[in-house]
Amino acid sequence: MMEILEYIGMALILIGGIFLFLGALGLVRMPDLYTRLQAGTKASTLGAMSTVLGVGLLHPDWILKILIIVIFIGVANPLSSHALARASYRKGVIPFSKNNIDKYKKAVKKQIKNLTS
Amino acid sequence: MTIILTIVFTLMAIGLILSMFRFVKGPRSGDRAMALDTFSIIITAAMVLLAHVFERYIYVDVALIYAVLGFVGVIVIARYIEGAL
Amino acid sequence: MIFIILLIIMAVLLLAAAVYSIVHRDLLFAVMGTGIVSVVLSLFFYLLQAPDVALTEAAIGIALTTIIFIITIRNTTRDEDEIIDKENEKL
Amino acid sequence: MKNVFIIILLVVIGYFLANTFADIPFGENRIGDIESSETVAGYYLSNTVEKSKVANVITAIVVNYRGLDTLGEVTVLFLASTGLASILYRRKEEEEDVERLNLPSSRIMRTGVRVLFPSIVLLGIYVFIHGHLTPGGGFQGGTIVATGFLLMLISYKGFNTNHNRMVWIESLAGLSFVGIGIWGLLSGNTFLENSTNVGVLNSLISGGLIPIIYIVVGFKVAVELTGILDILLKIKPKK
Repeated sequence: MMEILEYIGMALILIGGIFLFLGALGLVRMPDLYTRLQAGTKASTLGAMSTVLGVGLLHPDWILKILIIVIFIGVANPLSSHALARASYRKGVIPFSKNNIDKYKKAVKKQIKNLTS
Repeated sequence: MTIILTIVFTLMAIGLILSMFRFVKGPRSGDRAMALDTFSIIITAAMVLLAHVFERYIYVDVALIYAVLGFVGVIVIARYIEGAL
Repeated sequence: MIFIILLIIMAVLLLAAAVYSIVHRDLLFAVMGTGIVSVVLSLFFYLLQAPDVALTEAAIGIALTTIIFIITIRNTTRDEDEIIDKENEKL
Repeated sequence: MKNVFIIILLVVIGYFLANTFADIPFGENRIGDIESSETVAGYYLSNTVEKSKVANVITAIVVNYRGLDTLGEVTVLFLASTGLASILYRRKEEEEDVERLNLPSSRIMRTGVRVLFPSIVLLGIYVFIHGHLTPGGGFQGGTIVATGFLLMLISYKGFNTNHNRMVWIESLAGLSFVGIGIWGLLSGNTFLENSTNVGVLNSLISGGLIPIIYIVVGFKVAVELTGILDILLKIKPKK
């Protein structure tokens, strides 16, 4: 039983490491800020959660604090990424010109009109 | 088992170098804040993994506090960029 | 062996971030540089098995110092609008 | 004339400094062997766990053996907070309504912060209550609590801190720190002597006075830092 848990934990740690690396690679390779945000948040959140859970499976008596760390990462990291994306858009950073879809523009205009009136 | 840990630590180190590259190069403040965020999350994972290497339960506490506090600075930077602070 | 290589890589990162934060003229980027310095420094203390110091560095260096510096920058000046306009013209 | 005076002063100071530094032996191991219990470090390492029942030796050094230093650090923090308040608090009377935030934050952020705020405060309290068992202590725990309050302050417009209550908590915490020290004097020992050895090693109630002092320090630091951040956030930026 313990050996199976160890194998699963090691596999989770390896997957987590690969995803952390992919997140950092996406941070370098992606063309503009929003795609970089997406790569750097999704991949690295999954990677960190997976690594931490893998360590929790290797040591079953640590599982409480490990679960708290996983929940904190899962709440906090998307929150900071959301705040960054919103702030950059409001500040006037234009998305990558090859995708012409920009649905957020209308909502921002409406909100600004509501604020000023 | 040790070879997997070596591979994972190497990947994390390469990730740190890549996000440092983005931090130095990134044209806007959003890119740099994103690099800071990625930095702190990679280091959180590395700390939990090092607690496993050192076999000390107490060391998980540091990673716990890291996971909480790493994002507060990024949120404050984001609110400042927005001009809302 | 991997331990020593990790230490060397982290030392190089630490120096790079410190030099960046000294050299750069934009104050916000310099503050982010000090944030990275304290992140890496905290991992250093952790690797050298001093969790108390690592915890202090994490709590004070990353969160509090960065926040107080940014609030201070807000209360004084920092020119960013020009940079954004220049970048948008390029795209 | 002024320059000559400065040069004479510098020469005198330099002479005494050189004399002082010449007495310090360089290149010698002045700490001594850590394992032997005759040196200071060896005394701390060998006697702390048996005498005062504290698992974390650093905590015992900071709070018990060097407790007077900790009192000084807390006093420095208190002076900084008081000075900042006395300089910047006047701005509030000049402008009638001080707005802390220019733009409201998004609903996602408000919800996330509402979830995170109690857990961050709880984590800070955990850190300074378990200061004698795990790494961390009063200063770190207080900083974490203040960070939680800062998250609330930057994302909610209507969230305000009660200054009267904060002043009361701070004063009570400082008074009880000094009171614990004087109680050590009254019971026939030295200032801040750890005279009550209760509890067993590695449990929550152990170490005598050390956890109580750390809880007091934690409350004091948290309240002071929250006050500093609140005052700094209320300044209007120059346009």
